[in-house]
Amino acid sequence: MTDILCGILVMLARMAVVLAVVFGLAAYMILVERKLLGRFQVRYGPNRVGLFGLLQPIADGLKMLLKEDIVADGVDRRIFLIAPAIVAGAALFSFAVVPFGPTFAVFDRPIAQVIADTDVGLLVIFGLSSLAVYGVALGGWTSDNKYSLLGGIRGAAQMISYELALGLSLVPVAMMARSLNLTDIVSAQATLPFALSQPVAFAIFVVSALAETNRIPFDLPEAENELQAGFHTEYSGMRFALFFVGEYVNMILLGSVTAIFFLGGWNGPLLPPIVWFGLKVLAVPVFLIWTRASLPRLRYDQLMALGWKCLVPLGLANILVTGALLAAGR
Amino acid sequence: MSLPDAVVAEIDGVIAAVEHHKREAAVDVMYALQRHYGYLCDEAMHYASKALDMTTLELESLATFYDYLYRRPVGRYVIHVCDSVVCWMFHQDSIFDYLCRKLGVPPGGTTEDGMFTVLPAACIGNCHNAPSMLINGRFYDRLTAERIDAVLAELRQSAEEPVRCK
Amino acid sequence: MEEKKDKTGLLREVLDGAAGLAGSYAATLTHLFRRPVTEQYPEYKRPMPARTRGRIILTRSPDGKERCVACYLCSGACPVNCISMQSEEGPDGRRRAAWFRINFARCIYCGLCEEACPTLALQLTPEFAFCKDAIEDFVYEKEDLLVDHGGKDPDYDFYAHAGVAAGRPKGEHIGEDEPVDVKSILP
Amino acid sequence: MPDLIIDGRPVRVPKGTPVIAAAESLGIVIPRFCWHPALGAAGACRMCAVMFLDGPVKGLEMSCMVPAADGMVVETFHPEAVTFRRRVVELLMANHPHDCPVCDEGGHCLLQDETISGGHALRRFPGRKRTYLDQDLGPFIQHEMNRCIHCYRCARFYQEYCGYLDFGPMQNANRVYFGRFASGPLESPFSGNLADICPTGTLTDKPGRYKSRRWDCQRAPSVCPHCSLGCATVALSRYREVVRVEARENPAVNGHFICDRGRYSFGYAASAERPRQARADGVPTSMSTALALAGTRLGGVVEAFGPEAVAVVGSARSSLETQTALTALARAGGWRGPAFFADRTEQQAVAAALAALAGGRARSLAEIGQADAVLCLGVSPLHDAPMLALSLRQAARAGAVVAVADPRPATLPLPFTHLPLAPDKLPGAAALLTGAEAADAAAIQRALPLSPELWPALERLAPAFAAAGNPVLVFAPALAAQAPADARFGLFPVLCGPNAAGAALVADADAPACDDLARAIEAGEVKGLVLAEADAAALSPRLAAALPGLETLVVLDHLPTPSFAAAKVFLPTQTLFESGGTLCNNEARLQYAAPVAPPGEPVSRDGRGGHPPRDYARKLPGTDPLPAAALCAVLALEMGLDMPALSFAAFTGVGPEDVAPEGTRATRLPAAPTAPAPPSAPPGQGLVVVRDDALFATDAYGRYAPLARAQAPAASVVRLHPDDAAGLGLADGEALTVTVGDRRIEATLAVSAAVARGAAVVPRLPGWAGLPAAIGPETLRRRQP
Repeated sequence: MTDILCGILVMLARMAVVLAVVFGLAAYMILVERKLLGRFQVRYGPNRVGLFGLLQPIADGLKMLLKEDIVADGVDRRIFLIAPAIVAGAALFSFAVVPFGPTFAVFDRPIAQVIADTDVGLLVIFGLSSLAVYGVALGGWTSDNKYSLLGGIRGAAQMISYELALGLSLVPVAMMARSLNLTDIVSAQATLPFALSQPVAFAIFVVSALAETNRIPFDLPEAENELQAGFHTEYSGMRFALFFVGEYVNMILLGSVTAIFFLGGWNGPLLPPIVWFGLKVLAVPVFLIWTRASLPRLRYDQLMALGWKCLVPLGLANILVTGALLAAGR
Repeated sequence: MSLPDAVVAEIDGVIAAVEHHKREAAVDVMYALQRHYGYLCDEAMHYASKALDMTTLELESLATFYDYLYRRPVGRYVIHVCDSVVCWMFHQDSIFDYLCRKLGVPPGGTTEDGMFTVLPAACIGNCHNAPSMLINGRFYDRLTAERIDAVLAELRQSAEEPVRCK
Repeated sequence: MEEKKDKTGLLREVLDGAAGLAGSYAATLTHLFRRPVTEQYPEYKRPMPARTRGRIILTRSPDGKERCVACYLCSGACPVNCISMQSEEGPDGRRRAAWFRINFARCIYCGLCEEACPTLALQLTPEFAFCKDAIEDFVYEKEDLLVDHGGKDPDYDFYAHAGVAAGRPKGEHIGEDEPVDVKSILP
Repeated sequence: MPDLIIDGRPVRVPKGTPVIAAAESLGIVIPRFCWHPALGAAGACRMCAVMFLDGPVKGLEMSCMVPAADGMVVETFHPEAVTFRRRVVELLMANHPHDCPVCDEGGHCLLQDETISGGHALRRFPGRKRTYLDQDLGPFIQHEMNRCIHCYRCARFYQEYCGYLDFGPMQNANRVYFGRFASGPLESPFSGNLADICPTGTLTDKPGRYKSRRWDCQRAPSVCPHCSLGCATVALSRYREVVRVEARENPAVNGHFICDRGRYSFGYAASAERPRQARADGVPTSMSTALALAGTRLGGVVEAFGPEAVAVVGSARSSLETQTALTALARAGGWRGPAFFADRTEQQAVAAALAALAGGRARSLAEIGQADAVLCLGVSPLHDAPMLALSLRQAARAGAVVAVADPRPATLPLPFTHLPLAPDKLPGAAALLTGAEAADAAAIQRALPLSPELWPALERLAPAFAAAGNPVLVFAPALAAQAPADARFGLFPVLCGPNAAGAALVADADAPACDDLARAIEAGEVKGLVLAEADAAALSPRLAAALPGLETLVVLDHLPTPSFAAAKVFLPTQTLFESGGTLCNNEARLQYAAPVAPPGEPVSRDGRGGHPPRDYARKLPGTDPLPAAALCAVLALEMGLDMPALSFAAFTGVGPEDVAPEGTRATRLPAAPTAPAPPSAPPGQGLVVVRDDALFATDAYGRYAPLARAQAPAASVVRLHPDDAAGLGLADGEALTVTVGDRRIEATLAVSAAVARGAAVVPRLPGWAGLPAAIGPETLRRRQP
């Protein structure tokens, strides 16, 4: 009984910690993005609220909370209200299987630094990240607005296209780790991160992941200058904030996943594992922001061509080569 | 100031000559009045207007149009110096300048003693005797500085006080 | 042979693309370490060029009188119809505005009114930040618009050229002859 | 009919048409300053130069001076012509002042158009500009000679077209000056047109000075309501105020011009005294309350005394819409009326005058200008219908014989014969001149034994009229019976109000007149009266006197008349400028005046500092008035009456959309009633009272227009023939006291041989309305100092 209670308490504590860290990170990721973008463009970025603009996320959050929640005429109200929650929720749920470090013991109780250490973690992440597109597609469709609809369709098409390449890029990882358990995958990289042993898979993964998170240069569902913010044109206030937070939570998720699959997780010399993990997780969003500052948006047909004509064949070829090498190595 | 009977009679005569077309006599009537007053003062214009059954504006159109009808006070002698082509060829410009200098007036001006007014004029039809000028209806031709001096002196001799509008 | 050529072409293309990507990443990276060019606006107000199109004023001629003759050209030129006025004859015989109104809430600062103004009365100034709490306060009347200087061209005086007898008799304007004497005896 | 080609387009025009007019018929407007369709060519401005490529004339020529001829090939945009015109503009601009911003012509200035469209922007000529001193030309025209380009349009219009000689050109060469001998008001009653025809800002409209630019005005075609001729006008309004009225071209009526009465009498619409608020028993109230009250009061009268106890009075100044609505209202209620005329005789006279027009005998103003003999019978053109004088002038210029048989002194800017005859002598004179045979001396002496001074004139005129091929009789309706049977004579009645013809068309043949209603009120048969845009005092003094006997007086009007003051219930109506409306002129021509000014107190006087409001939350002041026709409909609704209105087509046979630009002649004229008896000598001793209109402020609207009222002569004048004055022992210039009813009016006496014997000419003003038909020494008395 006590065990169960204790387990539940530990579980709740882990969830609380993860939620707080992820939300906090997401909020400050917004600030980091704005500051970094500013510096990439030779300007300051937000610097008015608090020292160096540090209170900006709080101000933004307050602002979003206080703004009027506009629900336009002609929308399907239920779906309209649910859509942003799907996006944010799917991203948050994924953190259930993300391990943040090796298992350690407190009072002899092994405490895994993961909420749910499942053997199909990779598939869970896949499944949940695919769900996010429902938020985009439904939000776009139910807004009763042609721009939103186009954005939603684009989002769905993009998601389907790049989900495939993403999956293909992870098959060699699973092959080499011989497990779908994320902790096992990390352990398999104790000596050499997959980023180095699987450079092609890593490249495909990074590109596909960019597309999955709808970030520049793949932000076609939003595409401000053609679609007026696309699927979330009609959203305002807290619901818009949910879309927004979802995007940044996704970025952190992407950082975690990249760290686990390709960057060797929490493995690293000298520093404690959690620090290594944190650094690797943060490196990815920083790279994404850098990309945003550097690259222009793709055209829609270019996006599709890149996915289907380049990444998918390349991923398949990579699997074949990896398989052949593994077979040869055995 | 009522007009002397002689002037009235002269005007009536001019008008009577063109009984049913009074307007025809307009210039002649104005000349008669100008001879009396020295120039066409407003009083003269109003008299002519009544005598001719024309509006003062119509008469003003005529009086200001024609060079020999004067709507401004002029001297006893109005010197019209021809400035047309032939006179120019015979150095009219120096003659005109000499006259103005001699009398101390600008073109169109009247000497202080009210004797002379100097005006340029379009051709006065005396080209064969160029350069030429016209004073109160008399030609003075083949002008030179000396001849002008002589003419002016002669006119000063015979000068009489011109009549003026009150 | 052709295949080979094609392959080199593809390789070159990939390499070129990668170089292009690297180039843009490098460019942004170098920007990261540059000093930002942003000016901190409320603390530092940059001096604006004299021809900046900001708030509109009505200037005065060198003799200190109103330049505006209420000719309706600015209101005619205004694409958003934010200028209205009524002309009248002032005590000195000059045409002037009985009232003159600009609705700055509607003004788009295009400067067409300034170009249309034949007397250089109406001028746009570099003052661009003037905020109000109530939108009605953006309706400026003549007294709000009128300043006591000549603005960009302080020397111009319309009534010195106009040729109408308003305060300055005929023939005394710049480049004018004396009035014709209708009764002149000169031919 | 020469055929020619202009800018590649063939055109056929009547012989004698100048090329500039031929081009205009194709829609090609050749630049011009001096040419004007009404004034013809002067060749003064050199602006209309075009290139003649082929035909009898070749080379660069002025298109106004060259009549169109067969085989001409004209190019208006030939480079040589364009260059020539550009240089002409540059020359004209060498002396033109730099004052467009303060010039009222700016925005509709021909010179400005040509200068800007021609691209002339910089003055290359380094010399000094010529200047002129200006004159004060009176209250209507502002003079600014610096702007003159010497096109001579003003002088040609003023002197040749109108025949007035107090304004014109002076000096010569580069100093030509257009003005008067000395400053002073222009004498011509058509002087306002100078502002229209001046192609630049030399002569501009003084009352509209500095009011607005053309582009800021709402403009709409209108019709002049200040006499019965119905001249076409354009009204310009800004900020809910009519600021200017201009002539509109109507080739069949006024041509290009209008008279000063029509141009400057518009002020009644925006006058401060105009009642804009409904009143109940003299207390301002809302429109709905007043309408409900009117309905209740009239309903009460109907209930107590029957529908016959309510009567309706309309007037000759209302639009046809109002008149038909009134008629329909009266019919629906079974009420008396509407009465449009003072008495039965006048009503019959107008109907008879219109009936006489049947059979194509009506003449338009334009046709009078082409007549070869015109007799004005009982009409003083300059005062009863000023534009008629301008048409007579055109006829006289072409050699027509003009005679005016009228008891009032007549002045006309043309050679004409005045026959000052008392009203009862007019039929005789008409018979002499319009008879089929030339009257001989004996007949003349028999017909007019007491006027030997007129015999020579009549002997001269009679054969001229007998020989005329296209004579016109202009007549007052009272003399409708004198319309000759001789079909040679065209007919042109001059009526008593802008829509008197409309009233005669609308009214039933047996409709009561005002005097009948007054009698009924005195007898207690009528207890309720509706006065729709009618002033009882001006229409019929007897009716005005009977008003206190009424239980209910409902007045619909927009003028502050005495009837408005007496109203129990007052309902404000809109003016012609606001509601628009159809007017039927003296020759039964129906013309539509479009609405131009929005209703409401002018912005200049709405109590908010003379400018538009900063907030638009409040209701606009003074917007209560409704069109009188609409008020009639609402009143019918209030009283539960079923009121079908007559349609426009009932009078013309066509719908309003098919109305010709010149207006449409009514096809349904009143059936010829019993012609009114010709005026006869009044019973008993005395002088026949003849009313005379002044140019300004004697018409129904002009009386309430401040600008027009300012032009009215300060003192009232009674005019008598010297013999009659001597008979009364009065001398010229004496101060008189005239007794009208129980009032005394101060006047001065003017004695003139141009007044008919036996007639006393008095001004047509409401105060004088109560005079009996004949007056004697007890009415005209020397004022005791």
